[in-house]
Amino acid sequence: MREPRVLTAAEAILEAQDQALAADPAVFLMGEGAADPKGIFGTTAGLVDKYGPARVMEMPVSENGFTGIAVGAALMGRRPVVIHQRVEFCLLAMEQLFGNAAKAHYVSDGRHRAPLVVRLVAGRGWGQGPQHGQVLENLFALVPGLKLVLPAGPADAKGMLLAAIADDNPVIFLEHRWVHYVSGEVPEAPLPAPLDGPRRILAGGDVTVVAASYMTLETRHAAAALAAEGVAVDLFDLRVARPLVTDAIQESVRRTGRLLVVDTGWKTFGLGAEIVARVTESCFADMAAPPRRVGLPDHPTPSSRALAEAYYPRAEHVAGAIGALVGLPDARVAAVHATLAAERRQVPLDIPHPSFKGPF
Amino acid sequence: MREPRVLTAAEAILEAQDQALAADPAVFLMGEGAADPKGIFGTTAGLVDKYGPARVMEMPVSENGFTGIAVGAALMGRRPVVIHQRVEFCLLAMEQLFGNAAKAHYVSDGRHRAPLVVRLVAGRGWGQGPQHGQVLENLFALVPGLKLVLPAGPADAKGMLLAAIADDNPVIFLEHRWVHYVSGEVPEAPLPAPLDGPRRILAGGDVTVVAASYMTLETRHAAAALAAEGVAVDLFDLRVARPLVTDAIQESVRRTGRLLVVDTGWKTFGLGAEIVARVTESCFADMAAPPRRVGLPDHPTPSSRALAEAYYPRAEHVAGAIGALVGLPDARVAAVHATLAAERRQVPLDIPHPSFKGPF
Amino acid sequence: MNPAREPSDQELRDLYRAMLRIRLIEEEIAARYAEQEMRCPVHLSVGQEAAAVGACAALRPADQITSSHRCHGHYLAKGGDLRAMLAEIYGKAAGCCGGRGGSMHLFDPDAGVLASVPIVASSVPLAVGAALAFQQRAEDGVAVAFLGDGSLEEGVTHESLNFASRFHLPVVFFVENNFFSVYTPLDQRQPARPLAALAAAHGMPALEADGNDVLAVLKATKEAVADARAGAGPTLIVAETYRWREHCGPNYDNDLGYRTEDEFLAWKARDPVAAFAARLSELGAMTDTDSDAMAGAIGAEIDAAFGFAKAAPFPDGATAAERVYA
Amino acid sequence: MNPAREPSDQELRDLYRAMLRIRLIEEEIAARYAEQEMRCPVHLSVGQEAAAVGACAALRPADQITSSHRCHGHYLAKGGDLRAMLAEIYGKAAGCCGGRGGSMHLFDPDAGVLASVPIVASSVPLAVGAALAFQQRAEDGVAVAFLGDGSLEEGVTHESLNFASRFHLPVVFFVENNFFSVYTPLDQRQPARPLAALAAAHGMPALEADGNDVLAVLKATKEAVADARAGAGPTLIVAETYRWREHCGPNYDNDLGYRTEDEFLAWKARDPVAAFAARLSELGAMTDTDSDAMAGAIGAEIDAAFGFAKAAPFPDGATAAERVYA
Ligand SMILES: Cc1ncc(C[n+]2csc(CCOP(=O)(O)OP(=O)(O)O)c2C)c(N)n1
Ligand SMILES: Cc1ncc(C[n+]2csc(CCOP(=O)(O)OP(=O)(O)O)c2C)c(N)n1
Ligand SMILES: [Mg+2]
Ligand SMILES: [Mg+2]
Repeated sequence: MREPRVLTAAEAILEAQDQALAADPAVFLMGEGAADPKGIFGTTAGLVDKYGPARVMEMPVSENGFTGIAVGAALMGRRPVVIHQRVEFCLLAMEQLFGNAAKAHYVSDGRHRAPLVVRLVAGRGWGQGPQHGQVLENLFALVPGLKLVLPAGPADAKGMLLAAIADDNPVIFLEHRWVHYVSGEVPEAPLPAPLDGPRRILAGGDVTVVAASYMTLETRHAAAALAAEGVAVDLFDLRVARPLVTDAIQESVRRTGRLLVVDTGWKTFGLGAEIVARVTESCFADMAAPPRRVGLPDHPTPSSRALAEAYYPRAEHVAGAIGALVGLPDARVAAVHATLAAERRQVPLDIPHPSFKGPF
Repeated sequence: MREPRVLTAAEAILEAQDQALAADPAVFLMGEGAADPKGIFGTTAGLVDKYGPARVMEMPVSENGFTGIAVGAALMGRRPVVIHQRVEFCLLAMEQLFGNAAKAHYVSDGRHRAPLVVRLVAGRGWGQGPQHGQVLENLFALVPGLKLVLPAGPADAKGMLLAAIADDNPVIFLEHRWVHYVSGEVPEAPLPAPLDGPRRILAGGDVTVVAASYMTLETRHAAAALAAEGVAVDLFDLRVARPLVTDAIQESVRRTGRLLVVDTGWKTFGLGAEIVARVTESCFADMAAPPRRVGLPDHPTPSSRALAEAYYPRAEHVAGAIGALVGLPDARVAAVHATLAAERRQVPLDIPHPSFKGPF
Repeated sequence: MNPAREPSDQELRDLYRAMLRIRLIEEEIAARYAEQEMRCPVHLSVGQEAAAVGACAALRPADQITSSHRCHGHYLAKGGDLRAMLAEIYGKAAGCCGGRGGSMHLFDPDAGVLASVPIVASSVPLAVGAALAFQQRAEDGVAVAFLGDGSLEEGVTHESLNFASRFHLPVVFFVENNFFSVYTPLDQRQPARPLAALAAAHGMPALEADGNDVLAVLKATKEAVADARAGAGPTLIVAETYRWREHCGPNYDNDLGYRTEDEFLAWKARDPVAAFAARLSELGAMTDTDSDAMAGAIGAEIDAAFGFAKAAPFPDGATAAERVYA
Repeated sequence: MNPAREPSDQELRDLYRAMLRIRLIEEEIAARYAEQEMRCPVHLSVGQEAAAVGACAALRPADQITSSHRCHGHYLAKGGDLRAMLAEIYGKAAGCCGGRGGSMHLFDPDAGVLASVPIVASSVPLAVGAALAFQQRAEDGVAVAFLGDGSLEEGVTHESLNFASRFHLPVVFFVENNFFSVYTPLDQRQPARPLAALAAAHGMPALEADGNDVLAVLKATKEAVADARAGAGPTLIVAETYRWREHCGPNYDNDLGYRTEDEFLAWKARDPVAAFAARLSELGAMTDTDSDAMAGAIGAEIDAAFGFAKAAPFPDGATAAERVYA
């Protein structure tokens, strides 16, 4: 029997770009650090040696400019992959993204295409703080014409990145830094994973839970702990936040009568708001309990780990929300909470993985 | 008896700035066109003559730069009012707004204040198209630390702008171009209107409707027409989208059991999503019908009036949504729809007011 | 046009014809705007024709240009389709954008008008991106970004200049300095210094050309384009010219007081179209019969194009939601 | 310091002391970083002390500076509180930001450190805004924006330069050119031309100063500050210097291969602190006893400050949601 081929998501992203560069001469990378010795947390490591600096382009510190340049090249049929080491750097490029990239196809009545990928790495780690620690997934979901992809593990990180590069639309590929560390089986072949919406990753009849990006992992832990208490979660990994496809979620809620959405952004005006609203509008009659959301509280990301601990929800909080939703008795919720919290305490709360040595 | 003092919202905004400039030497205006002969649709007309170019500052075409400069001045205790003739121009300044303005108070542990107002005028008129016709209210509601104010008429336009200028936080003051034309009674005295959240503008027991900005006016028409059919709407003007205060709305929904949210942005990921989610989470047990939203469909703003007509919901669509929500028989909904549509047809669909002569 | 030699009489007449055509088209838009059927903003370039025509005459069909809100002249000079332009302004399905963009989004993929964007300077990086595409494909195409004096204040313009210079891209930044951004004069927005200093800041050569002299513009652009095609990188061209009519709309607006009537009249006396006609007749390159015939033919073309645009059907409202994604 | 005259011996020793203090503080951070108690990024400025100290020595307490991710040196040179800085890096409630910002957000309102912002060039307009506030209040304060060579690529820097120049604001743009943005050398990011050309592009004077020579930096900054205070508007100062340690973190990273060991050693040989010590002893302005005493006193101060920061309590998690709005 063949050994499973295990990669981290960071390695999977590297492999996807390597294969895309090899397969299509129109593909090229642009990023501050894309060609430097650290290669965007290793996700572009070695590519400049293999493909040269014209295809793995090191960028000046000019996010708005090179995003617009990427859009212009894309309109000419090139396939740029723009990379930002932090989501926040892309705030400088909103006009190009929301204006030119998102609208080129529409305003040209379908004649222009902007096959552009924007990789955004969401910072979390040691004290990244207010301006290096935001995910802002809701921001990138706002505008029609953009796609927003949120990989939660290595297989999707590779497959969805390949699909994003092959897509004729501008795609925001939002990588949570802590997802980079997750490992799992990844096929070697360059198989795109369709950008077609949520995937059920656990089947269960008690409650429908939709999770996004890194929080899919925390939620999976929560669901596993709850399974021991007899709670069966129908768990979806959101994967694609725009265009937002909720049919499978609605079908599930019609069965379970209960909905929880867990995302990595602020709860207020977050992805969860739209999912809750849409599902409630269409499944109201089948719902047995009010929907719920788990998200970040309404304040900036604090740097100090003492404050960050209060900021980031974890598996135990997700489990608490699910427990409340299905009416699990308090004592059993408390037991699950305790188990999960104890597990989590084995690694400090501000690091994603034992291999992590800070600060990123 | 005294005649009521009637102003348009544009005039009310002018008066608010005039009074703020007169009252506080720290207040100054910055905008492309702030000191030009047209004065930002008349809303700054004459102020440069009265207060001089150092307080009514004409700007280079550098939105990100002068927003950051305004933030810097605000940190030093000045009270800048930054003005953009179109919401889209502010997309260039997102980093300064989301980064420095929104977070200065938080990250300084309360020591910094950024008393800054950003006036954004949302374009609608003749064929403003994809990059001059967006409201993007949801975008400016996303980030904790900013306030987002949406005046729907002249009294609030004046009072809330005065309050925004007096506020020690960065406030986005989003003026829908079609609200500028609305006239109503406005007190002469410089009385701030508190930025404290939604206001009930009609009392009724059948359905709770929350409307924002210009759509408050369309909704008021709809409610009036429905009143003739015996439907009593509890209508809220949202006024402040962040911080979002929904207590009064929740209290209302607990009575009416029904909720509709009407805003000027895209329905998907719009303001309505958060309001629906929040109210449903807290009032589920009292709700008699699924909540609803009226918003823009998921595509960019088309320029041609033939396409724009299909894009913008109007009073008749709002009435249709309310009718469906309260279970008004189809024939009576149709009658209301017909009345409203006939009224609306007296003015072309792409102009806000008979005085409008295009293109803005 | 071959960069090495002087234009022939025929080429001179073609330059004149191209300017006259833009002038007459925009004057006709102005005349008909009050009918309130062109329900979108229009930013006329009357007075600035020499810049658009001179620059585009240095280009090949496959070269790409980008423009701004004030794009009619560039679009037409580069060979954009007149009927598609007017239909667009009338909001019709036959418009170059299917009625979705209006006058500020003119583009014509076949003619090399890559995009026009109404956000100031937003199309400047698009031109650099087009140049990058040419370079990556090892083609000898050139991109020209048309930008106004106001665009020079936008950070993205500087980022674009830096990038183009760093990567030696085949792009020409063609600045039409008409001394105003809307109603605000240049000296209220920028310090006093030659605009060409911006080129030096980004390590590229600058050329200055009289923006009302089509031959001067042509000459400068030919030089810049030849360099770009030869792999020598970008050039910044500054051409001074003047907008005659109001910033947006069909009228004159000197009554607003943001510029003096004298200044306006001095520029009007340097009408690029009339001056070039006079020069050609002096040179014996064009007779009155030639120019009358041109005006007649252009007039007929314009009448037909307006007829087409007005009669063309509106897009079906039901299609408004289509083509958001490819 | 009076701009008109040469520094006294005492002032020279103070300059040395300020540099040595920054050096020792940052070396101590580097030494202790591996304890994993400072759980936030640190961008050390070891090697660049002369720039921070020379520039800030030209300023008054009420003058304002802004800085970037690499802000320790600027913060300390301008008089920021060391204990509040270390507590911030340790994530403690006594930090200058109450633990909310970490090392990249250092500020000290009392000392005139208006803000540090970790988004490249994002604090540049803040300094211009501070200068605008001085101008509006008719005060003679001056603002200094510290920026790196990488910041010059950001559009907002150009917008800030244009604005400052147009409005004759009392601001100095102090560029520390350390030749790298993270691991990317300047010539991969910008075309070859003197950085001072950027000043000319925005109609302001440029000054160049050896960034490893505290007196050269002081002299240039005094001149720029005097102009600014006198209402003559902004100046761009370019000071070449070198970062010794890795871009972010406590280690050396020449092994990454993005720069040569030779280049590093050549710069290290020009150590601004050691060179200035040698000069002062040559001049007879400082004895070994003086410098030993200084190092001793600074060492004690640093030990005490680390002791304070480590012992200080963490902020209460329950306060994380407070002070979002004023
Ligand atoms: C980013 C942005 N800011 C402001 C505007 C408003 N605006 C439209 S045209 C214009 C003038 C630009 O001046 P210039 O670039 O010189 O072009 P001109 O109109 O003179 O042709 C301005 C400021 C805009 N469209 N985009
Ligand atoms: C807008 C933005 N883009 C990218 C980064 C990532 N980044 C952090 S520091 C840095 C280097 C900036 O170089 P420079 O301005 O020369 O400062 P130095 O680090 O050399 O002191 C970069 C690119 C950032 N923080 N902000
Ligand atoms: Mg102009
Ligand atoms: Mg540097």
